[in-house]
Amino acid sequence: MADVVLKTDNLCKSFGALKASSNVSLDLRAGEIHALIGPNGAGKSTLIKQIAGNFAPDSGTVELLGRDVTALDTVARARMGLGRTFQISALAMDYTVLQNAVLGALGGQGRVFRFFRNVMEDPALLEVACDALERVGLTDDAHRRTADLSHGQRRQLEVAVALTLKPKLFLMDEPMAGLGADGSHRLTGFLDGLREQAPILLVEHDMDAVFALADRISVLVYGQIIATGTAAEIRANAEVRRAYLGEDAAA
Amino acid sequence: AAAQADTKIGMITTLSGGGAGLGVDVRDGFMLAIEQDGRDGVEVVIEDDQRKPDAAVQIADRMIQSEKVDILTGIIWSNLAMAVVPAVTAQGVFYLSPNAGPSALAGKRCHPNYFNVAWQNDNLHEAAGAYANDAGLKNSFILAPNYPAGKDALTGYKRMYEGELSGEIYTKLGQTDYAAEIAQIRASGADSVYFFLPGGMGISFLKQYAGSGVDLPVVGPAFSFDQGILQAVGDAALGVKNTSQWNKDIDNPANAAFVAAFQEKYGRLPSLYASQGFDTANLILSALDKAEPADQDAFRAALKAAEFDSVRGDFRFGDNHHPVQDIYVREVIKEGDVFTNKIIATGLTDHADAYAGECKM
Amino acid sequence: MSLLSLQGVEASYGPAQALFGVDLEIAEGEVVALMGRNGMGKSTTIKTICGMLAASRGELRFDGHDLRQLPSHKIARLGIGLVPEGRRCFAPLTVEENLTAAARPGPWDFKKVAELFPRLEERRSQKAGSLSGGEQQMLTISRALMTNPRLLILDEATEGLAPVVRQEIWAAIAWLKTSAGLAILVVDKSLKELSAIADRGVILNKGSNAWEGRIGELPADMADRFLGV
Amino acid sequence: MMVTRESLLNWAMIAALLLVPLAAWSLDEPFIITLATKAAILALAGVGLNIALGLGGLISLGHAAFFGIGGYAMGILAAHAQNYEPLFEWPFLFEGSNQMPLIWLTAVVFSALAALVIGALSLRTSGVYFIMITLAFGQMLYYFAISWSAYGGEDGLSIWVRNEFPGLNTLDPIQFFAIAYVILCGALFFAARLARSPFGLALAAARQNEDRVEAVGLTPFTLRLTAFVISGAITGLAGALFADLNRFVSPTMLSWHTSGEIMIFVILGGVGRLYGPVAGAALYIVLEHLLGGISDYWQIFLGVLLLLIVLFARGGLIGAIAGREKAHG
Amino acid sequence: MTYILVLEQILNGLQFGIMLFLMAAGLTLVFGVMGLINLAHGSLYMVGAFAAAAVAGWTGSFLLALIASLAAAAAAGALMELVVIRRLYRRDHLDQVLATFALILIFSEGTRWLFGSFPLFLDVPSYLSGPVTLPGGIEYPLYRLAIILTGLAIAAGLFLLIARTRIGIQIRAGEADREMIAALGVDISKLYTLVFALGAALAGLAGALVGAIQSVQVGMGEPVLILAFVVIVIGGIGSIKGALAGALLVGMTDTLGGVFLPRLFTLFMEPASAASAGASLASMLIYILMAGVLLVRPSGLYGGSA
Ligand SMILES: Nc1ncnc2c1ncn2[C@@H]1O[C@H](COP(=O)(O)OP(=O)(O)OP(=O)(O)O)[C@@H](O)[C@H]1O
Ligand SMILES: Nc1ncnc2c1ncn2[C@@H]1O[C@H](COP(=O)(O)OP(=O)(O)OP(=O)(O)O)[C@@H](O)[C@H]1O
Ligand SMILES: [Mg+2]
Ligand SMILES: [Mg+2]
Repeated sequence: MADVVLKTDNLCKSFGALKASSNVSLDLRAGEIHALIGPNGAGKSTLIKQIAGNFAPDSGTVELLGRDVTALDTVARARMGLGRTFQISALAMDYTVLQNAVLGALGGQGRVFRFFRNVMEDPALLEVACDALERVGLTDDAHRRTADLSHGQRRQLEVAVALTLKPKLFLMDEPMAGLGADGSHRLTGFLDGLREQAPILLVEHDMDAVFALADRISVLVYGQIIATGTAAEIRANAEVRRAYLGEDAAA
Repeated sequence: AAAQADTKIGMITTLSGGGAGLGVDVRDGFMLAIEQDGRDGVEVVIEDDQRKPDAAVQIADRMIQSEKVDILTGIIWSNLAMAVVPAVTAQGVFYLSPNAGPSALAGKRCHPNYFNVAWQNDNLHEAAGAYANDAGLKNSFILAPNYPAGKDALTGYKRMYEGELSGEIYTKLGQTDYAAEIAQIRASGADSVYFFLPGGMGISFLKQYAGSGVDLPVVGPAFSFDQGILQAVGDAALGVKNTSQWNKDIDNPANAAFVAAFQEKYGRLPSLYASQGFDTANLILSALDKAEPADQDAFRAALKAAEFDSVRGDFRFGDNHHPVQDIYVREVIKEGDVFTNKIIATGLTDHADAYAGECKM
Repeated sequence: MSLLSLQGVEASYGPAQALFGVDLEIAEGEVVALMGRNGMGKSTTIKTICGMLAASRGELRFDGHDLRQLPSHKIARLGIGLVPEGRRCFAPLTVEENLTAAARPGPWDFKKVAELFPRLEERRSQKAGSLSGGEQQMLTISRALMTNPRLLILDEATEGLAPVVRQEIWAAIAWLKTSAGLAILVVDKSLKELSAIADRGVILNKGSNAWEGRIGELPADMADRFLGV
Repeated sequence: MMVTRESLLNWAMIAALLLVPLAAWSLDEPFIITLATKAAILALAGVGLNIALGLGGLISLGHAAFFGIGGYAMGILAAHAQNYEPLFEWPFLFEGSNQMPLIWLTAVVFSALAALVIGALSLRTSGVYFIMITLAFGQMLYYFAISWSAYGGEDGLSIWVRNEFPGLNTLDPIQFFAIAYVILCGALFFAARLARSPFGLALAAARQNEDRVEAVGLTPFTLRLTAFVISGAITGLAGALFADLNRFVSPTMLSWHTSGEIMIFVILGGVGRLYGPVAGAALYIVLEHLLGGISDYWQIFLGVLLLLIVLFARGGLIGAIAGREKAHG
Repeated sequence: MTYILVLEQILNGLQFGIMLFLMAAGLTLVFGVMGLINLAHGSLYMVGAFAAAAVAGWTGSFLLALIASLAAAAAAGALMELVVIRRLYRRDHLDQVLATFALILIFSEGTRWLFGSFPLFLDVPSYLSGPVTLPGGIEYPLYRLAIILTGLAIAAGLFLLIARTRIGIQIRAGEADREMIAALGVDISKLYTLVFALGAALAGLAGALVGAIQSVQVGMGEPVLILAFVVIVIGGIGSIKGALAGALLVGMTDTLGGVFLPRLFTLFMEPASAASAGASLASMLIYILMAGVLLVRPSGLYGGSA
């Protein structure tokens, strides 16, 4: 079996009477894209937040790269190599694209308490940042203000910032959301190549993308994983079709 | 021999914000005297200190450095005086205080060029303590705000007062609600209340006290019962005894003329502060008759002699350049529609202050 | 006569011009799809219609009223219901309060909306901010319906929804068209569903009209050029 | 670096702040020099606040605490030096000091310490709650100072003569101005470097999007706390100078009005503009000075003017003159 | 110390809390609903008190004076909103701070210009003056009881208005997303003017009610303003319930602290310095309380997310 980079064990999380995660156990292995799908409100984002460290689970554990990180905060997990994109773009909107990327590089390098050197002229940081922008295809936009970017470009920038951290795995919450057809295509192609570098836990409602990319798919319904398998297996699963895909999805 | 050269007097006082009433009165009293005198060659420049110590210090600097004033006056508040006076006198300029008399300036830090025309801060409180003895009060409840002037006030009262204390409270500076204190007074078994709560604090206290049903005699310094604020206290103040070195019914020609002229010019009764401003100006004018400020020793001697017609009647300076004077007890009455005071007794006679001994000059 | 009519509309965000002359007509009861790649001005067009962004040039009329003269809330009261991009439900309010805030008299009320989206009935007193994405989307559609509009504008209303829910929403839109007779302006990236439901498609490119017609008849090269499919 | 309108304006401003007192010196108008000194010192306080406020987005309404601590550092050291009463005798005998460098060091250290404590507690909150909790800490110190009778309480502490600086006559207005001016320039230089440093980049990013900063593995809290401490220390230094300018320190320096005023300089000049506090402090002082003579009710005019500036000169003075675009990097 | 005195002091704390609530209610409404930091709220309090004092002086009627305070403050508030505040909603808090600070200067000095530098007279009407005896033998001023009851009634009314009525819901929706609520057909500008005028009227009423037992003078609003901010921050911004809880907590802490701390200090200090040290600590107490509450609950007792 390939190396397991991320593993959750019996995660439970309730909001009042609502069980947003109940006994969720899943893993992410090196080199794969593991898609997490499920109806709206099934608890996907809640799960992602527990993995990233925004929410503490009520019970259960999260293991990252073989280490129990349940007690660590978001920052510590990020430092361990957890790269992340948000469901709603989280970027420094007043900054240029390049500044956002340099920020990522700075985080990766970790030496932030320097008060005198000019950060935008630091060759080591710039190299990492430009490299990441290059990979997502934003080189030409490096000096635009992030607030002026289109939605799709912001998504690309999020990935680029995550890349600067040289992450060991990615968490992506609906990266395709709001992208047009061409944007989705491009991103699909891009993520396809990314799995070599770091495996991805992908939450997505865009089934075209999910079926094209995922090595494995887990289906979360009412906080529980009801099925895990390859694209074909999931497509064929009657319960998944009923709860999530709908009848014409198999076509 | 009258001084011929121009004399410039700088007045730094509070003319804006909540405490402006006092500054306005001092200024109006002062200017009335200057105008009545009408001589050429005396120029007064007036500036608003906004009740901020740093503003006052800078205005003083400017008046000394740019306007080259010979004499400064006007400050209302002790903390501003403490900020300004030492620097002023250190630069060889005269300062005459028409209000504020902090103890340090009367004692250890007295200065030949500093004269206080009003009182040392403790004076009126001491008189109140003396009056309490005369009136047979044996168990006072005393309160004041928790700041230096407040502590001085209670210390001053206790210095003369011989009875027991049923309670001693320091309130928050600027406090507006006194229900808790009044409840404590009610429960304390006191036979009288002494309080020092200047400005709005006093108004609030008296109104609330009057509404509380507690019926003990109240004594205070003049500050809470002066012309400017009495109208705002209203009936609640009627009958209250307060101590003051001046009142409009002090019987001397200078005072009668002052009261009439002030009323005519400004359309209101003069206050304690106006009288102090008026006296300050007349003191300066009397000294100018004898010497120029540039001749420091002569001018100082002329000031010290204090040969002017004070509206208080007899007036002289002690060795520390603070007044030695009578302090009266007044009662709040209503004359027609107007609340005012009348003198009912003399609290202390020829009284100097307790810090004079510490002054080495 | 058309219900909504835009002619030569131009608009800018500060110094950056986003619309360079947009024309758009929607008749009573008609469903029109507004299409185009990311950043081509679809949402901007919608914002100018709703009065959230001032048009710098051109004509906007709804039912004979000149929209350029009216503030946002008056435009809405003429009968335009908006489901904005990015959901924008009132996060601190409950589901029910979100709907009450928008309600105006007419056939649509809480009961009828709850029939369309039963999930909202279950979440009735939950704060909108803690709803899942899909639930929020249902809420904003319902909220627009509660204003009882004559023209419903849906800007990416199926974004981030599960396929089943998406089907539900498309079904709901179809129902609104046929049974409720609403005019609808819809922006969405799913060409398949749009062509099934829309009477007409309008494609924007770089802030101006690039093509208009029945979606089924869109030439393949244009589809590639303007939509990237 | 590109020469923008803003940087030209900045140079003009800093030059004017130097030239005006020089001219006043040659014309023998010492008070103008004093005004300019005051402007420079208050601008310094503003530069300090601006690091927290403009760069870090931390709206502190409690910076008077640091300003006042700086002031009291001066007052206490100098008072003991004057009285010859030792400040403490253990571990070594210390009789206070009237040497500015030592006073400054004390002011910086103590205001930084205070900022560390206040910041560590306050930064658990955000937004308006942060504004108010910083105000609360400021008020605590204010009330403490009022009743701290050992050092004058509400009356404050008065020092007859200005403290000394080796090789200069600080009593000469122009020389004291020179000290304040040089320190201001130093602080501006430091703030400029800081804004472009790795720390500045991360700090400003935390202002714009906290989640993003966490996701790249940085802790917003530590960034902010560091900024708050730096900010407090600079404001504390300004406080020590201000007390020396007046030769006086009192609880007024700690009151929320003072916090408000420092904040007003920053806003008036333009939040996040490096030289904003310089423009703001200068304008405010000039207005106060010019309007004061007009009438007893001059504050009405001041109010109206301020109002017009906020409503119609967006981005503060510098924003209005140099344009809205902020220079980045 | 008898238990009667303790009870009486608790009542005093309650009453002081209610007074603070009257001031804080309007502030939290404007602050929470419109996201606006209005430093000039204290000026509206002052306007109310001055209007009441002026009308009471002319007519001698306290009731008319109260009505005048409501009307004058509401009018001043509406005017302020139309001319200045409305341009500030989209600005950040800092611009609001500066603009409303400027308004304080204008209002304060304007009032002084109109009414002079001396405090005005406003007194409790005879039918509300004097003490009443409560069960248990506590003598308590009738007027203060009236304030407690008025305050509680206003608290209940406001709570219902905001939580239950459609207008209240729309106001809160506007707070969350102003542009969106307008796009749904709600005239949010008018609503905001209304809310602002309502908040102002409450402040004005507070000024008049309190003015009768305090001094009506220029600048009277500022110390209360700070206290009101403390109250709403402790309670959680925008929450009427929070404002009430915060006000009572602050009122109790301040009153009881002021009474009991000096006594506590006498246990280990001599009386005069105990009185002074106790009073010093008491004056810091509410700020300590506020810092404490915020450290445990960073967005106040009833606040949502900050
Ligand atoms: N803070 C919270 N308080 C109460 N309920 C919450 C909270 N956060 C989420 N929920 C509820 O938990 C459930 C799971 O939410 P979550 O956001 O994880 O769904 P999701 O699977 O990501 O859905 P979507 O695909 O629509 O984004 C939802 O029903 C939501 O309403
Ligand atoms: N608030 C804004 N400020 C400045 N520019 C903006 C703003 N919103 C959009 N733009 C710009 O206006 C242009 C049109 O944007 P618009 O949002 O209308 O595109 P869209 O067609 O809706 O795209 P999408 O499919 O991504 O939603 C884009 O170039 C965008 O960058
Ligand atoms: Mg989600
Ligand atoms: Mg769009």
